[in-house]
Amino acid sequence: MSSNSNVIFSRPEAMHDTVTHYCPGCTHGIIHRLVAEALDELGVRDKAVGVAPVGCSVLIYNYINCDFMEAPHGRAPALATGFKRMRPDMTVFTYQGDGDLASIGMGEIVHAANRGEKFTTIFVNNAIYGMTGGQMAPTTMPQQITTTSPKGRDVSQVGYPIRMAEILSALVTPSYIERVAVHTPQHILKAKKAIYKAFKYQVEGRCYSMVEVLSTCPTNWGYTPQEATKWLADNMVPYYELKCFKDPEKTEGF
Amino acid sequence: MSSNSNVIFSRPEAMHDTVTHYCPGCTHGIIHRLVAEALDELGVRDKAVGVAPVGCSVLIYNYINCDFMEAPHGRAPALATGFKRMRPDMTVFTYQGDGDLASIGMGEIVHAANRGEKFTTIFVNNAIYGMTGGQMAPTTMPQQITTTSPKGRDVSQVGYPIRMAEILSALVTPSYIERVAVHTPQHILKAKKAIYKAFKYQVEGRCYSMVEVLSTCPTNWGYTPQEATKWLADNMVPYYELKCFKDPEKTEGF
Amino acid sequence: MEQYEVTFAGFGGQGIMTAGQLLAYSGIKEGKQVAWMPSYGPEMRGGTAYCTVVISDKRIGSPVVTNPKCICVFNRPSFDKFGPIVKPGGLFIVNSSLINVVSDRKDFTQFLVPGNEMALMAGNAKATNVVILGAFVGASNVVKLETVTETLKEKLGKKKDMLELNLRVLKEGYDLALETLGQKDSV
Amino acid sequence: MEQYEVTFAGFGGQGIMTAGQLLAYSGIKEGKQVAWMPSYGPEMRGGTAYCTVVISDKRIGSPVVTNPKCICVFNRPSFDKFGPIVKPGGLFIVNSSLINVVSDRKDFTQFLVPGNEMALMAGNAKATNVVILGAFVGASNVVKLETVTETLKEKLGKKKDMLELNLRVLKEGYDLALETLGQKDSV
Amino acid sequence: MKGNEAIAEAAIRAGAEGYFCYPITPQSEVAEYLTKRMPEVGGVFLQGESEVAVGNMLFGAASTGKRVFTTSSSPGISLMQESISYMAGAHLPAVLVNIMRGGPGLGGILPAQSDYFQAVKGGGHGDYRLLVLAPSTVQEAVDLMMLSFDLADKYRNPVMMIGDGMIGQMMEAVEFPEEKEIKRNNPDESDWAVNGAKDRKPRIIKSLFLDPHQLEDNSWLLDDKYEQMKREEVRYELYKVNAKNKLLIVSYGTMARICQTVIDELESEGISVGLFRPITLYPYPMKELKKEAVKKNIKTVLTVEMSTAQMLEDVERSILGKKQIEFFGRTGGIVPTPDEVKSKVLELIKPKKKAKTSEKKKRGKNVK
Amino acid sequence: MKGNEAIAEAAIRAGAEGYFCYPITPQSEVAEYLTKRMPEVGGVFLQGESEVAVGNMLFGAASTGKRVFTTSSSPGISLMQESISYMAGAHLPAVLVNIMRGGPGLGGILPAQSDYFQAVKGGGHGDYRLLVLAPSTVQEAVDLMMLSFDLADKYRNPVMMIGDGMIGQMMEAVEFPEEKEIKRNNPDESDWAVNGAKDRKPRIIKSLFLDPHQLEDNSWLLDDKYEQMKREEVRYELYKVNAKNKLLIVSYGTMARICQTVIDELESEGISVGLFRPITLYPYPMKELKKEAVKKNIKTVLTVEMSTAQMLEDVERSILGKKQIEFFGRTGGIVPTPDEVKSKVLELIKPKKKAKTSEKKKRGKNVK
Amino acid sequence: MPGIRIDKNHCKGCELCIRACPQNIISMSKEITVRGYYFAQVHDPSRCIGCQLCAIVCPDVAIEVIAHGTSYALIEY
Amino acid sequence: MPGIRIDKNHCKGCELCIRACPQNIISMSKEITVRGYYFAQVHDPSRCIGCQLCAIVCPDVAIEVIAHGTSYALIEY
Ligand SMILES: Cc1ncc(C[n+]2csc(CCOP(=O)(O)OP(=O)(O)O)c2C)c(N)n1
Ligand SMILES: Cc1ncc(C[n+]2csc(CCOP(=O)(O)OP(=O)(O)O)c2C)c(N)n1
Ligand code: SF4
Ligand code: SF4
Ligand code: SF4
Ligand code: SF4
Ligand code: SF4
Ligand code: SF4
Ligand SMILES: [Mg+2]
Ligand SMILES: [Mg+2]
Repeated sequence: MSSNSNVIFSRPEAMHDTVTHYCPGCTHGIIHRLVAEALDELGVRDKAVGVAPVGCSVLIYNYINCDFMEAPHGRAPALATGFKRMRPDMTVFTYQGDGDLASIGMGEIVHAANRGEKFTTIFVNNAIYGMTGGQMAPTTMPQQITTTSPKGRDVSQVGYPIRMAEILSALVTPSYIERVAVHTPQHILKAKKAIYKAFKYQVEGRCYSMVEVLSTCPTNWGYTPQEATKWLADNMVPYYELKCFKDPEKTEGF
Repeated sequence: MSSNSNVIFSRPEAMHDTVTHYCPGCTHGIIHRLVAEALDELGVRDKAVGVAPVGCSVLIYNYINCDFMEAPHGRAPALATGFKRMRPDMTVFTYQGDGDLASIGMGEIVHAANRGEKFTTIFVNNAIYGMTGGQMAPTTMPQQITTTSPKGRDVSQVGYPIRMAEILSALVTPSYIERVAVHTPQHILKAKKAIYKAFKYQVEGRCYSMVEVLSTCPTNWGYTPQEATKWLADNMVPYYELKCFKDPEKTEGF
Repeated sequence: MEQYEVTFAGFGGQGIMTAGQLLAYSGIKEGKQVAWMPSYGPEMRGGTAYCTVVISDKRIGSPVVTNPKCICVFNRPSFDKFGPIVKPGGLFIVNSSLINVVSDRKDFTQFLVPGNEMALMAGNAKATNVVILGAFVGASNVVKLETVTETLKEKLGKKKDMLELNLRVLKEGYDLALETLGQKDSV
Repeated sequence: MEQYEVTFAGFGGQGIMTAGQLLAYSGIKEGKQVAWMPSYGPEMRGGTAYCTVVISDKRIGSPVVTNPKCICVFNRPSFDKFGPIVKPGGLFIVNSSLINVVSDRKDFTQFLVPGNEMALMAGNAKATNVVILGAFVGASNVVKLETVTETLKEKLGKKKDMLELNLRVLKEGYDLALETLGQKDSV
Repeated sequence: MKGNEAIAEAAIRAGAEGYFCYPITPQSEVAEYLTKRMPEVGGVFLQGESEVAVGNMLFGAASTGKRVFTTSSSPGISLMQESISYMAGAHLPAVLVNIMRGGPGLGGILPAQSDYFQAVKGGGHGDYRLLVLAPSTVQEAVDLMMLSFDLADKYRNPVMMIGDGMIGQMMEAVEFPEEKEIKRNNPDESDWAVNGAKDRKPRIIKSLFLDPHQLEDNSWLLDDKYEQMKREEVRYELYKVNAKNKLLIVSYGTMARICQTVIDELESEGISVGLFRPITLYPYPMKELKKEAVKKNIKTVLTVEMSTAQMLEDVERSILGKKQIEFFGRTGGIVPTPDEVKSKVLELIKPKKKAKTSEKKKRGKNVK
Repeated sequence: MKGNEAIAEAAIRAGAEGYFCYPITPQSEVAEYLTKRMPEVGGVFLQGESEVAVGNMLFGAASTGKRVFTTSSSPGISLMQESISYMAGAHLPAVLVNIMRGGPGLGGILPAQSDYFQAVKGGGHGDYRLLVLAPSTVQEAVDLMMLSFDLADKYRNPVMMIGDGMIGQMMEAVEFPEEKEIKRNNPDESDWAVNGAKDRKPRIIKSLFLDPHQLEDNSWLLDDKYEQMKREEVRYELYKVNAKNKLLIVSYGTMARICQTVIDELESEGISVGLFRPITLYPYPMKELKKEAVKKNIKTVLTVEMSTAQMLEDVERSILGKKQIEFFGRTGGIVPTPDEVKSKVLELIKPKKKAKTSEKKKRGKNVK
Repeated sequence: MPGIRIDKNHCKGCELCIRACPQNIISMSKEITVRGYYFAQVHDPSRCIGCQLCAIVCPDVAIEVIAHGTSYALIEY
Repeated sequence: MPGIRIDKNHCKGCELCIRACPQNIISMSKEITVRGYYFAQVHDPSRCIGCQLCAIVCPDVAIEVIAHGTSYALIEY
């Protein structure tokens, strides 16, 4: 390339130049980038601390270039609470999968949101337990086949998928809650804005913020990456409505 | 009284003739009676099993005349799930306080409701930790003084009270969710109907059912029983809307 | 001073814990070793409540005492429960306002104090605990009356009326002890 | 029969675990003691995967073997990792389709099998693992070819085409071993 | 059959009717097997929302008097401690399997034996114990799994089987008892299970005793059961233990198998070493171990564990200073190779320098 | 000052800046005190939604490098086991207080010492230990509370102080160190705490090591700390231990005070008995106890606990069969009276019939 | 004639029935029970209309209501 | 002239960029990387419009986009 070329898209500074351990086409990688870009754009990388979940993204600290704590499965919001209360000057985020956040960590996320803890949650909903080999999650779609629902999720036995954005929005405490997806460039750009906003509200000390990101797990869904994005669009998006559920700009207080 | 008199109101059969350990005027006693009446009226006392919480009502098995299990704090829905899955022929209910259900037991109640477990929850919301001496609960009202919020609940620090009926209603899985109160005879009669219905739906194998009952704790609120009912009416009822939030009769499926 | 143990017993609301604490603070004020140990747990709701104060010049071993030297009982259930365990040769102070029986044990000093009546006459039945405390101090001489007076002043400093009334009944209880049991030396 | 240990190693997707399991089932079928032990854990994603089969007439001790008698490597990283640990005097089977180097150890038998090519020629590159398995059986004689054939029939009973192809490549691998290494007695 | 699947099938054959689980490596195959198998026998399979919930689902399910169990791995078992303590306090039979992985914390997923203390001394609060079994082969896992249900019923106490990833992942030939009709507990015959207060007084499954005398009675009642276990349930195995042994290895689970290989190798080199393998870790075969250890020919007792030394304490309590005790351990997912155990044995047997006392425990590898 | 309040104030004086809690009897006064006191010193008071959450809030808070703590009671501590194991694995300093109540299960709320194993042997999974301290007076609770923070920082390991309801509820005179300015940890000076990757590489607080060699190294690194604790932190007290003692009592916490009363009474009757009181329960004063126990004049060692026998195992490991060991215990909230301990002592001293060995542990009360 | 029976053993003197009674015929005793409570008494039994409101609010199920012949129908409040 | 750079070290061959490119100028290599993946290549660089869509969807941040002079404004899709 010639010397007067300028790079208009490249790896964000807050991201290490490391090859991830994610499967090909796994959209965890995209979401990582969006988080890193938000940290860069807000200039808070050097006072940020992430809380890694237990799940495929447990090694997120190998990819995002800021301080991290690694939480027990599901408890990231409790760690974030403990940390942020002691260090309100820092920018704290949890990055959690759906098994982590919606199953074992239900109590912690609901209460952190309800107390209005001033941290940000990036909630990666891929409708499955990725890391442990594809078991059913509370977010698994009706009829979806997993290793613990080999005949497909039977809603008469285990109920319907949990919609976390809706549940957290049912709380009275002000917060910023939005659901986005990363299966097309268009959606990714919207996701980027939401994640940026979530961090911004935190930096401004406004409220708890949570962005639910619909994500793919080609490996455990048993699809190619391309098929997986289509499956997400066809199955998840209709059930998991993509929208901003709650915004302190719009609804302030009770 | 003369011999042709007939008793039109008396202790239900499903209740032992025992003096409770509750404080004078504590409405736990009323709610116990309503549960016992529902068991009697549905004729299921001898195949019923209650799950006692940890809280003031931990000794409920001394008062209601059916089999019981005593759960760890907050875990009654998990016990009820384990039991009912093994014995779908029996009638299972949990009786839980707000500390028990809405704080430590958040994960278990949300998931049991979401799986659509076929048991009934009687949720006694008295806006405080009664048994341990009046600490703040997630349901404690804004500005309410407790031993761990001596200057009143500060919503900017710990958020707004959690409304469990609303949260459980945000789940897609069909269920019966109603909020009632027991501070006046009129409300008690409505509560009775709701509790009856909750058990009926279970006996019919329809759905999970939960009745949230606004209840008093004169001792820890620091009021006389009479003042307490008034405080409930003036403070809790406006925030905790009394209504049926979800009914399988009305909303079937997703 | 040898170790001295006293138990205050009654139902919740009779100021049992406070009586013990006032004594404990007074002991500390006099530079003594003191352990105040409440009963807690299921008894506290409804049943009897009690606390024990151990006062000594030396390091205190067990804060739990099987047979205290003195027991002050405020109601009938406590009378029944604690009467038998007063240390032989010890002191049994009975709130005769609410307890209309006497112990038939002969191996200790029994001292009847019409606590509620004295407090009521002074203006407030709630001060019964201080009457009994006064009686105990007078009968045992474990701490000085002046020390307890000081403690009361500190604790009730702001509430003038309350303080006055309490000081009055403390003294009355104390005097009753001296009258009934005669002047005693410090134990 | 003395105890025999064989490790299959390659990347995930090369049918490493299946090759080992087919061998293990065959050993069991012949009434032997068998332990199949996979590697699991972080290696499984991306890196190398391997499993070890121990076959013996007697009770098997450790299922984890430091220096197996035979190692079959399916790709280059496994070649590098496992070449050095084959037991001296043992057997090293190398999938020469993907590995274009040879070990310079002289203290064991090195046997190059163009697994992918043979499988591809038979119609499906995915059958590489069965080629290598056949080669191992031919080279080691630890179980009979017939037994493995039976095992394959059981496992693939329903999928006729697959079965046929697999039986074919199994035999081809086996024959290559006999050709290359000569007929051997049962170990 | 893979160990995890064998464990699952063994439970089915033992008449288990309820299985509650939460996914965790390296034992998720148990769930994946049972999600299909349980419905075939009309049993209950349920994946809970967390191990806290699963422990308590087990509690509720055990209260029916039917046979129920769960399987998990180290961090998951930590989350069950409260419910385990409750079940023990309420005299409930239930079977738990811990396929241990490296710890503490998130650790790793490779085989380890570092939850010995948690299982054997009681990870929860209060005076209770679990009956703890440790298989060393897949066949033994099957046998002990079936035994676990019997013992849980016999004592109305939770029973824990502990293994490691090797047991779970390994495939070995296994035999199950004849597959006649599976016998199950009949809740109607139970004199304690919760099954509806029809024509009888209500039954209360509980561990709260506000009267301390009752609570103490309950604790001593538990203690009586543990004393009975000590009399009746001690299990262990001797391997090549004889009068020529110069050294006695104490090791359990899969680690013991590795020691067997070492012993075989040493035997072929003319060095005689025996193995004492506890099968019940609680009750621990204290007398039996002492009996073997004090024999004249034994110079040293070597405890080998995949941990930084935990069972060692029970070996010390058994042998009471009568013999020198040495320790060799690897941990964190490292499985000691036969070779390194062997050289440890040789180092101890060959009377080079003065051997150290057990005070200074010897580790597999030095840090830094 | 009430014990619970004294503990709370001691933490403040020690420079604690964060307290996380969940209500549970008999220690709720700590929270009730700190909800007012913490804001006065600019610290954080937060009531969490459960002990599971609280354990993990502590984890997050400890990662700042500031001094943080929690207090709870038995079942609550059981729920913290996973987080404790994680904190230990991640080398975090944090202080936990367990005001023990009767168990197992819901048990009761009266004083007990039945969580000894949980605290000392590790209730969570993996190779880790807590440094465990046991005060016997309110003053000592204050002193040890302050020490706990120092030791937690020194070893970057969780420290647990265990007491019982007596310590928590009792009121005794206490002295605090001079109330000059409270000294606090400065996170900016820390070389491990998480405080923003400004001009340095990111710091990762973690316990996951996918490479088993690293995980093993971490475990041995922990072990090194525990060995150092054994060398540097052993604490105990002797009471009236002398050459005339016929019997040595081993007892800790408030139970030891009751034994002191017994010893005083016996002394006045001309019978000499000594008390060995461990203050650190981990590391346990093994050598020190052995030294006292083996002395010629000692015929018997009597372990007295408010449990069905837990510390007894460490006494056995210390004394290694060199002396007869007897046990006396009450549990479930029953506090042994001086009288019953005394008669136990007398029974052992007066050479009536042949005394039993420690094998048959003697209980305070027989069941049934 | 309708009427109520208050079980003084169960009554804890909370006074909720007093406020509930539309006839204002319940009041507190001057005596104290063994448990230390003043208890509820009907001071004018003749005016009882058997409406059950007192019984409905009693947390201790201390009140029985008796009707003669036909019972007063419990209307929905 | 705009263009992209694909870091073959990071590419895992998921093919998401291929579908995303409006110009259809990305395709898979025939070679395999050290990690065992086929990787993405631009087969017709001259047609690249610098729209960044490929880079946006790449889960492995393997793509850099270069513009000359003014950059193509990223419109909101
Ligand atoms: C207490 C505990 N339970 C279970 C596990 C095992 N485990 C690891 S990751 C995981 C779930 C991963 O699913 P999810 O949170 O959806 O993340 P994903 O991998 O799908 O991104 C589980 C159950 C654990 N490590 N700890
Ligand atoms: C694990 C655990 N944590 C805490 C406690 C202490 N505890 C007993 S009851 C209770 C809460 C009671 O409040 P609530 O559930 O609202 O019932 P209420 O008494 O108000 O009816 C708590 C925290 C416990 N027993 N177990
Ligand atoms: S298993 Fe699923 S979520 Fe995990 S890295 Fe692979 S594709 Fe992504
Ligand atoms: S403390 Fe409150 S909830 Fe508990 S019995 Fe008393 S009034 Fe009722
Ligand atoms: S039944 Fe009605 S009228 Fe009669 S006492 Fe009760 S409330 Fe009053
Ligand atoms: S409502 Fe019941 S408990 Fe209360 S005063 Fe009336 S009768 Fe007594
Ligand atoms: S920048 Fe746009 S046109 Fe260029 S290669 Fe990428 S997607 Fe295609
Ligand atoms: S999207 Fe990225 S990883 Fe996927 S093929 Fe294209 S360049 Fe490679
Ligand atoms: Mg997921
Ligand atoms: Mg409550």
